[in-house]
Amino acid sequence: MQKIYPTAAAALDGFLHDGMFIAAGGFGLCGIPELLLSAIKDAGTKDLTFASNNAGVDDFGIGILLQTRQVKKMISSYVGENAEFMRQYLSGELELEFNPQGTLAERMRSGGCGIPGFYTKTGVGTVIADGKEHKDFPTGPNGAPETYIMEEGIFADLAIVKAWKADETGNLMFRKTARNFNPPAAMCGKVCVVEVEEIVPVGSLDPDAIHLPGIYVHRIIQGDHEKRIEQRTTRTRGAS
Amino acid sequence: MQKIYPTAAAALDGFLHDGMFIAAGGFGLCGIPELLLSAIKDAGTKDLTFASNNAGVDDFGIGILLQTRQVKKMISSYVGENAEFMRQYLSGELELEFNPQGTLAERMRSGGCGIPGFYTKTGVGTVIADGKEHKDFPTGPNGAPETYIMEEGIFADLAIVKAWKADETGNLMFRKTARNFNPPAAMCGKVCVVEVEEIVPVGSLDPDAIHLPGIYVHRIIQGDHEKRIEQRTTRTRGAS
Amino acid sequence: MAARAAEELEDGWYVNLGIGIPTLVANYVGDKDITLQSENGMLGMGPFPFEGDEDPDLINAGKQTITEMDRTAYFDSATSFGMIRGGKIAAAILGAMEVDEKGDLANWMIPGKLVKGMGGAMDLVAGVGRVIVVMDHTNKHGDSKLLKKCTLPLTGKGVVDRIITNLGVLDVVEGGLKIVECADGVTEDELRAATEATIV
Amino acid sequence: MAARAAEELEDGWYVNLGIGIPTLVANYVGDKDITLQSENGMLGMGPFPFEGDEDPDLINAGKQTITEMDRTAYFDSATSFGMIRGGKIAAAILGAMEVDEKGDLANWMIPGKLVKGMGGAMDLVAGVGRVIVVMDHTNKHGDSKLLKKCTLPLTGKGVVDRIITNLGVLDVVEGGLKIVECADGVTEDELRAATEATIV
Repeated sequence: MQKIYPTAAAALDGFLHDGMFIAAGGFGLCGIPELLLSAIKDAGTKDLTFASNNAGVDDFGIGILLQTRQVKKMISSYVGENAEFMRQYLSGELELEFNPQGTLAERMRSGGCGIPGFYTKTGVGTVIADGKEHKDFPTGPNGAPETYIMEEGIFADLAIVKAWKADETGNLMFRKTARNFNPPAAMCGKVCVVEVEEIVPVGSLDPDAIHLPGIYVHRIIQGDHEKRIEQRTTRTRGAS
Repeated sequence: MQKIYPTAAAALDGFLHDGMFIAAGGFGLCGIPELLLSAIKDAGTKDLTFASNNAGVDDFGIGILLQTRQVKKMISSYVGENAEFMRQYLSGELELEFNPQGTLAERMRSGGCGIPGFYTKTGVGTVIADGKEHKDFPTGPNGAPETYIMEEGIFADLAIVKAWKADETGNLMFRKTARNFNPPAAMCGKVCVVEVEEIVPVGSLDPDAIHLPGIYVHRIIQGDHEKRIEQRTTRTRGAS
Repeated sequence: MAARAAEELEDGWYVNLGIGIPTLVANYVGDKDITLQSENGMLGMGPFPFEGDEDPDLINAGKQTITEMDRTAYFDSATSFGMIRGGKIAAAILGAMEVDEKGDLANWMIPGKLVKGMGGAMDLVAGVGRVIVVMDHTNKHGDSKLLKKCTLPLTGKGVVDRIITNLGVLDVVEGGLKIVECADGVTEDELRAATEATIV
Repeated sequence: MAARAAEELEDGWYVNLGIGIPTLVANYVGDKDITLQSENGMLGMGPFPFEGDEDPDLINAGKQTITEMDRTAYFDSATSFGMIRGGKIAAAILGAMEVDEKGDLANWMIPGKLVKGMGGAMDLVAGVGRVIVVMDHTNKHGDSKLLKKCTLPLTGKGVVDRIITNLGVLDVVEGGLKIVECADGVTEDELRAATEATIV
């Protein structure tokens, strides 16, 4: 069972079709599947729906697919950093479904775990709750009822994910806060393609330190990542 | 903020009361909080409800609390290895709520994640579904409806957990299959007490390799563990 | 039966094997790249350890001491059953007390007898891609275990895809069971005679 | 305001700080053992890195480069919001556009203006143990931001516990807001005059 592919294009071959639903990992520009997004741009696949916490910036991340008008709809929690996004959204060319960030993460994990719906307090009494099923549970002090809304699991056609290391069987490790949405996104894809900085021989990773087992991973590519920094904040040496 | 306690009794002090609900980690006799269970026996706390995948054996694990009649109810998926358990259950002294194993694990994780209810296919059409809310979701081929049942999150008064290593802030690592129910159990406790084989200085654990962050851990003890093997199966050296 | 069941597994699959005969399937996978899940929190389950190498922190779902492999990954029970419920496990091979022509499966309790619990069986049959049952075609009284309708409490409803018995292989299809093949030396008439379920 | 807000935090707490003034609270915690969560998947957030030490894989929820500490643990977004939704975070200190006397909070959108999204704000206010709002008491036109009823789309309903402004500290209680203290040099009358919400 060979999971390693030579290029992003090869790894996506057969998995792309117009109108499909893609779940993408990453938070801001951190831990995004930049090589796979670039390959989707080159493939020209249209009318895409993305579940992704953010929409990239104009020339990086999902932003590059907005430039080429390949995106029909975004399911995101925050899309502020992208002028082309805002233009298309305000002109009605692009659909946007806002999800609270934790709801989006849990919807991905739920879909991947075979859970089509779950209840959360997040968004109760806000526009997010409009049209959603409400239900009381006795979770308050002394069993007092509290109101929750139902959110649905996300079941995507494809998950695209960025990890740090993979072994040849697809066991993955992430690095620092670049883990973020990558594991839940990987879980909710019918198939999952992963780009990594390094592919290591099977047996090189500590079985107790694997963040996402290879069962979730169908194809892997290794590549060079730009890993752009969105907000470079520093302190001066010598300062506390 | 001092989380380290000298003994199991000290770590449980103030957390125990008759009639309470305890979530316990472990699978079979693997990764069970044996020292904390022993301290609960010594404390004599009565009418306990346990959410725990198994019930131990007669003289180890939760079994020792059955001998002393401290347990009122078990929520478990499999309780086969315990004669005293069966005696009390068949005589009506002990309540038993069977949960499918994955439902039990997810109920613990859900409670810990503020999710009071979720839908699952597990148990649909069986006795497990009796009296539970049924709901259809369009998850079948071409959006065909499929039937799910609602299961509720577990919110326990106390979680007792066995880990391998803890740092002084309660960041935990587990070892091999002794991880099992320990993380979800830890999550669903209002408070969580952990017994470990080793407490290491803060900074000794790789931040990318921590299985359960210290936020879930209120008190820690270090102790010597028997770690009993339930089914010792081996092959002969030289055999394939 | 175990050898025949092993033929069901495809290269690259992640598979869960139940206790009993299904466990033996691992011995017959040959060159195929099969990764075994142990639902207590492990992918890449290896064989029993050599004597003296038993590790109390390394057991399978039957609580037996086992070993790890190069590809092994550990995870918690919620994650483990997340991948089961989420359909990531390609197939489960399980034993059964009864199967019926609608694919209902009973393998966890007999009313009036000691009930130990369903463990992970209900999650597996509801979640995995393909449920393959391996069992004797008849019970010790000679009665068929492939029924028109299960009499015992169910583990899952309409969950079985294929049944492998000592007499042959049958698929659950619209309207009943379909004979896929007869075991060596078994005629189709013998297989039909030993089957209470409708054969289509 | 940041210094006053820091007084709200208790030794041993795990805390989430919003963007803007709340971020500054970290500078005033003194000897208290406070662990900061960054909801993109980190507990134990450290200060900005020294120039040249920026790591693109290490950012906070505001997408700023940061550092780790001895106690740091990383996890995925589902786990991160699991601990938020599950009430494991003792307190969140957040900015606001409007708060009302029932504890409703609006801090994510102004109709007709560019909407960037709620990010993790709705999850935080619904989930954490204690929601502390830090904001100016009035807007630039001098109108109170502590209202009888929020006019902007809500981030959460009945979620605010305490409000810290440049004029004082108020708690959300049965029937309205209760003055806890006035800022240095501010009289209770001045604070009342600047507050539209019912003060009880």
